[in-house]
Amino acid sequence: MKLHEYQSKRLFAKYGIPIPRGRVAATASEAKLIAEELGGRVVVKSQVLVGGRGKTGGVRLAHDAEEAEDLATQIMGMKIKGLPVRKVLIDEAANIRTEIYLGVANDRRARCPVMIASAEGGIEIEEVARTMPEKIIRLHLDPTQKLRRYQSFYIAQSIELPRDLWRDFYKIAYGLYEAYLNTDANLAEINPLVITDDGRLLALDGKMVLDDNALFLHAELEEMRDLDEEAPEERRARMYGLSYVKLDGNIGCMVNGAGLAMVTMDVIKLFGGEPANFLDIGGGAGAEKVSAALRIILSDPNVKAILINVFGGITRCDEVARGVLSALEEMESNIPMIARLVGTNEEGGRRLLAKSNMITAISLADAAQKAVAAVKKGDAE
Amino acid sequence: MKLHEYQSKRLFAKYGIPIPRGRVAATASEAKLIAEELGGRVVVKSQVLVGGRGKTGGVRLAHDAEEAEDLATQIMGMKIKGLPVRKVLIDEAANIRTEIYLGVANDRRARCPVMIASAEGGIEIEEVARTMPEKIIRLHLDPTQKLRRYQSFYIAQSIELPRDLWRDFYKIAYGLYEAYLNTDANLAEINPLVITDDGRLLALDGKMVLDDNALFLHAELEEMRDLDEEAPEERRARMYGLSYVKLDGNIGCMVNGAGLAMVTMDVIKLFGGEPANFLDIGGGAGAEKVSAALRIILSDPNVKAILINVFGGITRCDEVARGVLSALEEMESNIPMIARLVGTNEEGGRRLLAKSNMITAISLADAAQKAVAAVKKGDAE
Amino acid sequence: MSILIDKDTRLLVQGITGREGLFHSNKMMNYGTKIVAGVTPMKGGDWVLNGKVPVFDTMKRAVKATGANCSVIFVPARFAVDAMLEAIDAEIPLIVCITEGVPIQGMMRVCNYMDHKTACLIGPNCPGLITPGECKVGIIPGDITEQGRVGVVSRSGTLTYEVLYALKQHGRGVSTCVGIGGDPINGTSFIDILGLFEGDPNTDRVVLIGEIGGTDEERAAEYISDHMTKPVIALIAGKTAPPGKRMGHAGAIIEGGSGLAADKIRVLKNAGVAIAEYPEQIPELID
Amino acid sequence: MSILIDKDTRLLVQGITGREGLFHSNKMMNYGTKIVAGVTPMKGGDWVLNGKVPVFDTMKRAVKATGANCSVIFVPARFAVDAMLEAIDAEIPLIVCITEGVPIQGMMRVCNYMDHKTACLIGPNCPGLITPGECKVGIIPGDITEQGRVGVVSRSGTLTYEVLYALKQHGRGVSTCVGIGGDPINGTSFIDILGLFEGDPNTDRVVLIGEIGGTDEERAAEYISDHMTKPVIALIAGKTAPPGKRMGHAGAIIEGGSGLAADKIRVLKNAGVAIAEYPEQIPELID
Repeated sequence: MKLHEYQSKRLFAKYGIPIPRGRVAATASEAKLIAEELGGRVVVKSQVLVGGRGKTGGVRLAHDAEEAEDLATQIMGMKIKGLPVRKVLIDEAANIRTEIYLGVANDRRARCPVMIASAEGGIEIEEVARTMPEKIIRLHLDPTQKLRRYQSFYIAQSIELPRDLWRDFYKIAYGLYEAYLNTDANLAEINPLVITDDGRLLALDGKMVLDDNALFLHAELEEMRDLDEEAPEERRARMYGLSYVKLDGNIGCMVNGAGLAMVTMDVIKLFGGEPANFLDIGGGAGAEKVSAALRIILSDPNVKAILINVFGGITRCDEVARGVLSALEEMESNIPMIARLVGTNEEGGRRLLAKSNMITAISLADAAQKAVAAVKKGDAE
Repeated sequence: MKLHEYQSKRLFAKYGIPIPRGRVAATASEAKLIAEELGGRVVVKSQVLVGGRGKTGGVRLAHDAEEAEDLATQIMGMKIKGLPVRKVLIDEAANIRTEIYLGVANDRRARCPVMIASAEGGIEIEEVARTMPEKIIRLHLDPTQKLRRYQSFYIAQSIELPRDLWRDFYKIAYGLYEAYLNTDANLAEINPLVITDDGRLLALDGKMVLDDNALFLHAELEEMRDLDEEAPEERRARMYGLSYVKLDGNIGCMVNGAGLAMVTMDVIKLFGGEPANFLDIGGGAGAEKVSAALRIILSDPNVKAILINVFGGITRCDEVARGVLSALEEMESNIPMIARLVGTNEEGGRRLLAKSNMITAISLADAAQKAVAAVKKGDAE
Repeated sequence: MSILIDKDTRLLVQGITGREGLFHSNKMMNYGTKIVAGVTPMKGGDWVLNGKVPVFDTMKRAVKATGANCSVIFVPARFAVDAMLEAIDAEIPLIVCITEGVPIQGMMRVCNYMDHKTACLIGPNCPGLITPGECKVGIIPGDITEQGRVGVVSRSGTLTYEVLYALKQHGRGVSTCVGIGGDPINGTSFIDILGLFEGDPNTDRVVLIGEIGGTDEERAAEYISDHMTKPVIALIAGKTAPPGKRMGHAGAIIEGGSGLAADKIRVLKNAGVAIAEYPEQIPELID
Repeated sequence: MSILIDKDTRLLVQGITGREGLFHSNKMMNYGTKIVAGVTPMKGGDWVLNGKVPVFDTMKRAVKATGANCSVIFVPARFAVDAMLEAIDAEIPLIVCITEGVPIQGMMRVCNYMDHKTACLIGPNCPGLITPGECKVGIIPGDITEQGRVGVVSRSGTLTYEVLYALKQHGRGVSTCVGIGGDPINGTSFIDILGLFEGDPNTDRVVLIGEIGGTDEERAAEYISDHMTKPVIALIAGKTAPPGKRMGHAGAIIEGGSGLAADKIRVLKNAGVAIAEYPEQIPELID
């Protein structure tokens, strides 16, 4: 679960990290009010869960409250990478001397957290990693210990931070690691962490990504979820415990298991088709879940054919068939469907689907080829 | 640093451990007031930093507030193992079904904390260890992790706690381990942890010993130190950074280094004498510290001879001599003194002491023999 | 005859009284696996699986009473970290965690704790292991594979079944199949299992089923080119997955340019590994 | 010629700019020890000891720049845990912590952390080591001992000096003397050092200086009777110490019947160790 900038920074502040004064606004007049309270120049920042807001004009400087109101109006009318802007953060403007990057992330390979820092802040760290890898400092951390002073000093020295800021930097790095640990984050980053022209460290922008699997430990954080920021079909999928990612193609896929679902997509592509989505119904899905999955696929207007690939283990093929039939009862559809059911109760599943107008396949390659052919046939007609 | 029962239990309560309602009183009338507030039967418990208060009449049951006042008066007039009772804890009386022991201590050998439990509560755990070692359950804990539920269940099962109390027991064991970790304790114990006759777990008595070396991390705990509970000479020694333990013999000892100080005592005993104290002036002690040390020894009326054994390393023998002379200027004394100074600036030290009326020795054995002889000579006169 | 599990495996099931635990315990027992104990806190003293298997409250008691040498975990995600730590503390040498959705930082703590110990952990979020004809630990359907000389190691679940099924269709049996799980942080990695297969006299060749995300396949490639004499065939899922999106498996997110299927396939090819485009190709590549 | 330290030891001093650190660094350098670096946070770039030794802000930098292979810690007690962890992280193979008064739970965390690593830690609260004529690390006075063939290992400070002095008075030199420190929880124990002496061709016999508290001497006795061929002479301090009272050393408290000097002496005698009643007896027992 991604947090908005304002949510991340609120958490940072809780852990003793200095952030600019500021508040979030849902309307332009609210934005004006906040700008008036803050006085002086403010930054109006769109709150959407994508990177690169600055480049698209989603972050603007206002010299006074009136300008802040204008800019808020403009920004809240925007869509950034497809996402409508519903909130803006009004922050007091800072005079920046230097921009630094500081983050904590999971290191899969080392199986522990890693603190990442760079003197090149303000741009995405992936960008720095690509163009100036030598500018990135990495330090593995012990997940059972708090950050030690010497660890922060090592980082501070490596990014050539002036020595008089080391102690403040320690507090910030310590707080960031605490924030990461205490929220079960996958990522906690300050970018940029700036040195202001009066020589203070300030977390100007921040981002946190939380581990969805750990949210049960943090009920208070689950409440921060912004439902508006999910595509409606992805939200529906999540509520049913389905794993769904919308893609640009036209062959809808319904598969049990993530690896098999990805291979199904790969095989569609291999035979000249384009998958419309990734969809994993998980292990042991019942008819209701299957039905919901099929309805989500059917609601995508791009879909020209549907491939159902189920390898029954815990999942029973007859349950899958029942779910498919129930969805088709609700939503009539002429879209060609190819079903390939193998494993537990495979006979029962086939028997049920025999009544419907479904193309069957014996292998995955066979199924994919039939799906691609069905799309071509549809296009030709 | 040992904490009083009432201090320990206050900490326990902070960590979610159920304790009886009650408060501490410094006067009998205060005790009566508290008993009235609590209503019903109360226990009047002397607050002194020694074990076995019960056996000496320092813990009594009162049936009403008047009796509580009477008992408080009696108990506050007592001395328990030499310590005057200055405070009593008035706790609501519990109806006890079973008494359990639960503690966390340092395991030196395993170099980690160990949780200790026994179904035989209410008596000192050392006593249980001696008489019923098979009744003691030990579980090593990871100092970087919190207590896990399965660990507490293992203990609960091992001491045959009824299963319906396991979840409550987990909370208590978890809280006790947190209390131990968060205060840098050497020992945190609940004894007895009782099951009341209505089936609840309750920490009836508690004891905590904190690590003096870690108190700098816990300013709020340092304030709990009860200065009245230290022998005045030990307190004075502590203030000077000296390590002093009063003993029953008559040969005072002043030595640099704990190991050497113990061997000095051993050698005195070997040659037929009895050490009056253990005293380590530490490494690199200056004249002022040495002077304070000697004055503490001289203030012990049992002392009939004094042995000064210094092996100079960081400690300089001339500094020691200067300290000795300055103490003797302040407190005149006819007690025979034997000095054995070796190592850094040994010549200078000897030269300074030559002016005083001091017996010198070349080796530790020699010095001890001379000290014993001096006492015998004094006794004969 | 196999790696990690065989007919002498004495299995303990953590969470045996739960719906999933009981269902799969039945399947494992029917397959011939020796299930010697179950553990569910507060249920100690019960007997399950037609009164054949005793349930204990704690791992220590269960291991002491039954001599279990392998544990499989079916507890809900919120209890899985505890279950793994308890199994490590009880000195179980092989721990298999089927549970999906374990918090990542919890796994970091488990791995950190394991570094002090000698236990081997498979999973979490994995289908478990099967040594056909001898023993099955986990949820791999028993009837889709048979005894043979191909070793299979996989980060996936049903995709593994698909491969086992394709092998069987072509008359190929399996020495042992190990599902190491699809989470970003897990216990045993590809190279651990490849090493075991390399040393197993009953394994002739190895099928490796990988997917996007992480660098496990890259490390496997390095290991294969340095240490493996037996042929390896690989299938990598996720060639069409768009970067930055999570494809079901918590491990299958492509982070900042690394972890791409194309990169993995390239290094595996360079290590002499034959690459299958889809499951049915694998038996062809073996022949 | 010795154990742990010799003329090739490249020493780094943590806390070199402090009063104690600087004082003893001078003594060590005058003795002939190669001091290659110092570390004091925020003092990086300075030079000390007549401009001969560079100071660094962090251990990693210092080790990288100078190739230090041994570190001695003189920082105040409140920074000692950090200093040890930093030295471990910098992969210093031999760490000697002189500092007294380190919190016990802090030491537990250090030991727990070390279990993952290969570093050897001597101390805390110890006088350090000396290999006469070659190298001294810590605060043992250089002039009270000379080169020879007796190995000395001790939990004490000045009592060690007393023994070294007594040996020298009787013409006995020392191969290496190791003070392992008097704290209840420390790094290296008696048996680690006994094993090194047993394997050292330049050590003929070993003097062990123990004291009340803990079970280190008992474990040493077991080790001696199982593994040592060289004669061992022991001196145990605290025969007259009353139980339950702390005798200066945090380790020297007698807990619940165990840790008594009499018990330690008995098991050591049973292991064939000669027991000295006081320091001057040791040279006699060696002859």
